[in-house]
Amino acid sequence: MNSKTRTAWTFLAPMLLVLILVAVWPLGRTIWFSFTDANINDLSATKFVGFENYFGEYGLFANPNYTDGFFASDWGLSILNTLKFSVVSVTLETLMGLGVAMLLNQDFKGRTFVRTAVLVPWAIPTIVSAKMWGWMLHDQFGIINQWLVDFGLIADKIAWTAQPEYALWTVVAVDVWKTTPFMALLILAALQTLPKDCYEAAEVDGVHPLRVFWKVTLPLIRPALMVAVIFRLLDALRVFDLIYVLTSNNNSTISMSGFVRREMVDNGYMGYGSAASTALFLIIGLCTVLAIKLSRMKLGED
Amino acid sequence: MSRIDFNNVCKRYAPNAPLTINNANLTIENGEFCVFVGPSGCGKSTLLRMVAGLEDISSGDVSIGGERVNDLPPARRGVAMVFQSYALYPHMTVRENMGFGLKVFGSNAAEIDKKVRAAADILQLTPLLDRLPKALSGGQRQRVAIGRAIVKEPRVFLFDEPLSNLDAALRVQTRLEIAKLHHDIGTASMIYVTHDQVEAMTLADKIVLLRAGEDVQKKGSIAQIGTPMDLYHRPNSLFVAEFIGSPKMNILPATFESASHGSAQIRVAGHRFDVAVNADQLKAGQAATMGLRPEHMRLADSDHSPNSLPARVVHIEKLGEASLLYLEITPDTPTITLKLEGTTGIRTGENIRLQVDAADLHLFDDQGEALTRTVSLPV
Amino acid sequence: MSRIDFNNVCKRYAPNAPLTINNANLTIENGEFCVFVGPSGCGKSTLLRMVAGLEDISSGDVSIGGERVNDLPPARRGVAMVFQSYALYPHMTVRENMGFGLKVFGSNAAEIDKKVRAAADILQLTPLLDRLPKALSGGQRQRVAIGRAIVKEPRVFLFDEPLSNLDAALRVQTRLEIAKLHHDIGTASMIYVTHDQVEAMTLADKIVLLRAGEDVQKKGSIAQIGTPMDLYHRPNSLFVAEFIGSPKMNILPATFESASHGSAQIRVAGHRFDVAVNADQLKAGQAATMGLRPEHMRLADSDHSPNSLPARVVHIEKLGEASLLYLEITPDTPTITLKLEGTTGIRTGENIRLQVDAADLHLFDDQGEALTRTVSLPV
Amino acid sequence: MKSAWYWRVALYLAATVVVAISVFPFIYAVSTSFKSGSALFEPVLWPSSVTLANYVSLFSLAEQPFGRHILNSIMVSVLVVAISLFIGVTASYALGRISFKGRGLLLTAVLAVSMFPQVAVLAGMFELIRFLGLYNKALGLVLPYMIFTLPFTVWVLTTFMKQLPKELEEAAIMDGCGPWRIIKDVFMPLLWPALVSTGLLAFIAAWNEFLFALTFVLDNNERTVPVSIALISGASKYDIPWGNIMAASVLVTIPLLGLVLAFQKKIVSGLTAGAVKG
Amino acid sequence: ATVTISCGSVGQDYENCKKMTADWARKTGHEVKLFTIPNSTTDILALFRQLFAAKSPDLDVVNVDVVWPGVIKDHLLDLKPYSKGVEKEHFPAIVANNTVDGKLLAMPWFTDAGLLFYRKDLVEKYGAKPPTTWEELAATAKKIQDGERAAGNKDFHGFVFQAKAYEGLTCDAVEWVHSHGGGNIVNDKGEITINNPKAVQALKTAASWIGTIAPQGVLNYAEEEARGVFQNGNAAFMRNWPYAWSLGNAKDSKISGKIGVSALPKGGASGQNAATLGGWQLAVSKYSRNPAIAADLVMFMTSAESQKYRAINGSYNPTIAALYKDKDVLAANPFFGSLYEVFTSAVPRPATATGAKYPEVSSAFWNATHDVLSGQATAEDSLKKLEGKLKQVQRGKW
Ligand SMILES: Nc1ncnc2c1ncn2[C@@H]1O[C@H](COP(=O)(O)OP(=O)(O)OP(=O)(O)O)[C@@H](O)[C@H]1O
Ligand SMILES: Nc1ncnc2c1ncn2[C@@H]1O[C@H](COP(=O)(O)OP(=O)(O)OP(=O)(O)O)[C@@H](O)[C@H]1O
Ligand SMILES: [Mg+2]
Ligand SMILES: [Mg+2]
Repeated sequence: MNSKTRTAWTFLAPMLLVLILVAVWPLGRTIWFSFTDANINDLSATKFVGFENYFGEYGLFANPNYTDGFFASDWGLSILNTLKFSVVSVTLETLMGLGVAMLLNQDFKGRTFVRTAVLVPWAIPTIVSAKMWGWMLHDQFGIINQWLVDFGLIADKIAWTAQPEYALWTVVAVDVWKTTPFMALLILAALQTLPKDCYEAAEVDGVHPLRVFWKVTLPLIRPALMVAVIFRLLDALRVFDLIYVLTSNNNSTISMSGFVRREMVDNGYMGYGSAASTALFLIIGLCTVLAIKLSRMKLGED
Repeated sequence: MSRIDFNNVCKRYAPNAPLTINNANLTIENGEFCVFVGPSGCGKSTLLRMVAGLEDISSGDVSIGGERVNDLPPARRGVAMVFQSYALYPHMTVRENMGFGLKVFGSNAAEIDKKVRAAADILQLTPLLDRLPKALSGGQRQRVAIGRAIVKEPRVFLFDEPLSNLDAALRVQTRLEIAKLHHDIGTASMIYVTHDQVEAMTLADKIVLLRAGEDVQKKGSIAQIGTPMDLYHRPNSLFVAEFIGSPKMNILPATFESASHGSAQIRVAGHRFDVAVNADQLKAGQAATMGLRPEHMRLADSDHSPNSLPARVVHIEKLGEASLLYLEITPDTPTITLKLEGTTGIRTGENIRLQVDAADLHLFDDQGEALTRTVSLPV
Repeated sequence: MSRIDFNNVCKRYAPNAPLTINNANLTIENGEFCVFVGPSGCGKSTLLRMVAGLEDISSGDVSIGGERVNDLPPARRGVAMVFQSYALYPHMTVRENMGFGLKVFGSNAAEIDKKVRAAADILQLTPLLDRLPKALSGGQRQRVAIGRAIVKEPRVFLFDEPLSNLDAALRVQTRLEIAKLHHDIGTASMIYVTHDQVEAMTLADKIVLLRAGEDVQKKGSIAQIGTPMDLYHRPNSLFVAEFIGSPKMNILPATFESASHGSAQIRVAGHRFDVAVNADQLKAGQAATMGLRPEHMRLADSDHSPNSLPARVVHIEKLGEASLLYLEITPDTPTITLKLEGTTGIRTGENIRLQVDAADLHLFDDQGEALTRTVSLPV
Repeated sequence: MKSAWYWRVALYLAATVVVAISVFPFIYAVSTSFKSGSALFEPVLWPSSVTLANYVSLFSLAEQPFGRHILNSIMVSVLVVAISLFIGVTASYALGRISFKGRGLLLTAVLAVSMFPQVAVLAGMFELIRFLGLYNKALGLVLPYMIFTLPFTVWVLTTFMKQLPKELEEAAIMDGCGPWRIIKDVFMPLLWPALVSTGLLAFIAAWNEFLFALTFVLDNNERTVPVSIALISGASKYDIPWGNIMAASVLVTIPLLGLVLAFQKKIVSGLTAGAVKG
Repeated sequence: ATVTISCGSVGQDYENCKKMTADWARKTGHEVKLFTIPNSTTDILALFRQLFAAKSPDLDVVNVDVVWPGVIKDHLLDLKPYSKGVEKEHFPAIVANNTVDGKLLAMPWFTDAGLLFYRKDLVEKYGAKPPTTWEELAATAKKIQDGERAAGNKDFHGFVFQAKAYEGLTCDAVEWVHSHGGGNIVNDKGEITINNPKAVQALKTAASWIGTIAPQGVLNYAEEEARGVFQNGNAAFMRNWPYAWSLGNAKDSKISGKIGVSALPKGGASGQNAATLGGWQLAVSKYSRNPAIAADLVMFMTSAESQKYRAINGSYNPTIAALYKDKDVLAANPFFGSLYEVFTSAVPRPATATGAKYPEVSSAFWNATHDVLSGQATAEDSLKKLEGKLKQVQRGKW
């Protein structure tokens, strides 16, 4: 091991130590449980069941009881819902985050104030903001419906969170509202660290600002943007509170995390729930790898 | 039309800072090749950036082709620029860097490719076309920056020390290419910043020499404007005289004695010199400064030659094609430099006698202003 | 001890890329001032960075003071470096930039301040001490980079084109300061990269000329090592001969006719020339190349002078202290350059006759290798 | 260059819209926190009568010491941010600036840590916390919070660290700096935008975390604010005391805004301007 | 010794709890620590299960929802040895609910039952009577709704209830099904009975309300949303728990004094009244370090004395029959007397029969019901599917 490598590991040590300390047992335990029939009521009676939880008669996949097809089952549905939610909300958040970051990157009076204001949605605790939106979107005494009616945009008040055709998209909208600041802040940081002089070159070359954005800004902030997207994607794929608080918890909006929670906590099936978590872990991993591949991000290089 | 006018242009970087550019007035004609020279930090890049539109103009006007451009965005000024700091796009290959500005005009891919190849060929960048800037050497980066400017066909070229990191051969070659390009386009004006006197002298239709430091506030930024030969032969001040020419002009304190028929008699370190200048306004006994270029002195034929003085060689530098001799006249006078052709046989410590023609001498009054020379000089 | 040895040093940037440095062997003695020159991209910076420890050595050894340093971290090598790209700390003022290395070293504040002030004085940076790099001009940044290196008192100085962005006057002055510093420290070795021939010639105890391009793979990186006068007067190959000297040496295709008593007779464009070289190994009729420097030619006294040939002036460049005449001998031969002292009266289109002494001519065989000159030359 | 007036107008217009959308629910929360009783069910923005009762009642309960909870939250979040940034910066130096085998793999592994749903980790983490004796202590939350702040911090800082010019690091090396000094004196000042952004995001994440805080801390004095808010209940089981909740939310959001206000100044551009040529 | 008890967080619940435990502490010389719990029932259960799984002794006395005894039976102490027979004074249905495998796992603390709230003034105004069947309710609601809307209140609705997909919907739907004679999802023997025509009928009836007399939004209403609409004067009828009474009659309520309460309607003339049993119990954790002392606290908290105090001061329905005849109690809560029947005959959800799998059963049931209400499935299909689902959940045994 040469001295550089040694330095590298020295500097990695604190992180590795902490991560091993906090992550190995909880994650390892979950994966182990996914191969058992553990029940929360009596963990001492836990038996190893192999892949039963995944592919057994009552397993997540290849379950013969899914008479209406996999995607009609709660688990299948939760996968679909989550993917739908994630793709749409992460896409929207990225676009809006970019827009907001570009705005915050401009120099104008009151920028400090705007930068602070923009972060408000992210700063309010989710449990509160979700309930707040639930309240504001309420069909009867929600202020949003009231305004929409007052401005004549809709004739009758709409039950945004109740009607199945709106519920998922309402959740997406609230999620976009809530997490755009996350994106915006990270992208802003990236924008602020861009080298300035090549923008002057572009300016002199008469390159259209839009083109500069596409060809210079975007490629240069891409690494940071991708990290933001990946972490948003990770969060979105694990979405739970928002859906749980905002909508009716019927199957039409259940998410994978919601499914895990239901099986593990509400129903007490630690084993089965762990299997679902592990499956979720694999699905997230797959999505992340896909995102990294698609964005041609190179992790191991300079 | 690509005439560039500076009208009373001033620049102050911060509200209370001294002026960086003070009252610059200057016209660069259509198709003219103008070189900016001046000490480091005198504001050459600043002037260039003001033409490009990258720097606000604190007061005064800059016009291009007769149109005031103070508030015109850079994109609409039709300029191409080589930045002193290159300003390459770090994520683009050499090819993309050079082609990027062209796409803007909607050139088609084939044409862009053709132009980029041609430029890369001139700049010897062809094998590097697919590299990123970070894998290039300093000089290679600089060439990419040049390439980016020359593929375009702008009204105005702005070159900020474009050759500083190139080796002599490549520098000569690129310099010729730039001159050729300028000649071919014909109507494009060019402003070119350089520290290389040879470059300035060989390329310029017009040289603008800028002042630095305290003097800027008092006398304005521009020290002299003129053809290369003007600045070499008729510097209007000590500052210009010392700045132009390498090795630089020797300066000796002198006392004015008398003037007659466009000629002045002065005394330097006890020796009498005739100088071909019009010194009618000087008074006898007044302090003055004599300037003589290292390349204009020769070894005196005899101890009694006119316009001559003895000196001792303190140091010799051999450049191959010439030698530089550093000479001491008296312990109190500044060391002076003598340039001799080829490789000399003179050794350190030897005593020699210098001679110089009256027509080759410069005289400056106690304000550092030059007295008009009365000889006719090549232009 | 600060002797630097390169032993068969090679560098490859990527596993399958060609060698950037091929088999460099070189010793820089204690206290020696060594200048690296070579075409842009030939690997000068790379060599410097290998000495500094910033670049891995692909094969071979670098030693400092007799100790192999390939695996020694940069901090322990006792070197100070001026980066070609400056690499200033953007968040530190000029003062902090210059003092940082000393601070890391643990010097006390008063001492740091003293050293920084002294360096700032030399580099004319005193009024800028509290500025951030982004508010400096290009030349000023470069001076800060120099200042950062000279405040430290290392065993080895590494200067990568430190003066490229300075004006002539400042450049001369700084160059002298660097020479003085080097002299004062006495035992410190110095490696200095430059594209300025005058700099190379005046500063160097030893010049190392590096090859670029294809030839590196075949012949190794180092083209010639020697004193400045060696390289100027006894270039060992066409490449060296063309590289050293500005304007560059004129090259004319020649045919070898006969050799006798340390002299060779050749024919160039139909004219017969005597060259003072040992050409015993050449065969009559063999192709060769004649080299003659622009500053070694003169106007022939008569049409029958030996070693002379007629030419037509196609272009004239006036530099003030000298003029460059571009001449055509026949339409098939390359244009050659003639350098005349002062300002000439010759005009474009005139026909003139050139003459050159046998002792001033160079001859190269068909491989581009120089034939040994038989005249004794100044060293 | 002065930009055109329509561009300015568009800019301010956009800023207004963005601000309006962002803060509207917060304004709504503020207004709700001044409402009481049935006024809560009226879809109007501003209440006809303003009462501070909701705020007063928050602080009047000895068993739910809201002030204490805010303090706990501050301590936990500050510690989380400090530790994550420290570890993040050191690790990202290794990951971003030193090339060694397995770098990509390591980054992926770090990311994998945050791929499990929180509920799934909960049980194991609960055991771990008890095993380490951190159960029922507010400061004990710092450790489990690392599981979501660290991967994020490390990744973000690694990308930003990667983009700093190599020459700067080399200059520092030549000046005799060891890695730690390089990080501290050269990189950190240039990474301010990234540090502030990640720091703020980590702070908010720790500040707002609910599930771990609820499960790992049972003692009333040791709780953090999100739990505190969730535990506010009304007159009866079904009654949701909106007024109190909103008052509490407003109170916990304001420190965050102060923090943002104070630190956003550090998010400035052009920090590396003038560093290198080319 | 110190005993930790969980009983509500802030507000009245908490105040009561504090006072009574303090009384007990003074009497016995032990110390009591109060443990605050989250708002949502599911969150409480999750937290408790976490603690139980870790065999944590941090909590001695836990409050237990009426449907939980089966779910957490493994972690609760049998109180028989400590109760000395007092459980016989409590409503037998509740005691039965709390008894699993012959063990008395929890003592009844207070009870709850679904009630029909209505606007006395409007019912009178439109010349109707409080409805006794769901059909009547629908008709009257429609009439009032049409009238009120015509009078300008566009947001007026006939009937609001809880139809969000959560435990509350199970409560409501059990009432509908039971009142139509459709049984109780799973009968006492553990057989799945839900797929029957009467249940279909019940769900169909309920589905017909959505969008006619009930707003679309009820599909996402829990108790508070329903109360909000009702208390804002925007609904004629509401199904809710007794707590709505005192809030609805509060000073700042728009409908203060205009509220009537009755039993929920029958499912057709041949149907019966049915109110879902709610309420809370107190139990002792098996992992308690001082089980005897904790049990003593439970007995104290559930004693007649304590229940009376809570009934008077917080409208909590006692679980001791005798207290419904108590003057002081009736003075504070007049409808306790008239609705005594409702409380005693409240229908428990099939928690005892399904034991630990109750949450799954309930969730399947509310999902099926929600599908019907939101029009995504017909009642027939949905119940058929539910039956299959429940069989899967059951996997042979409950
Ligand atoms: N990181 C790199 N990866 C690949 N090739 C590189 C890298 N850095 C430099 N090179 C190549 O190596 C060669 C030598 O580079 P180096 O910087 O040493 O040249 P140099 O002699 O300093 O040139 P210059 O005078 O232009 O500064 C160049 O051709 C360059 O393109
Ligand atoms: N952003 C700035 N803020 C304040 N002063 C500045 C700024 N940029 C440049 N200056 C100062 O203005 C003066 C002129 O700078 P400029 O870059 O035009 O010089 P220059 O003539 O190009 O010098 P060089 O030959 O060294 O590149 C310098 O003294 C410099 O310190
Ligand atoms: Mg400049
Ligand atoms: Mg270099």
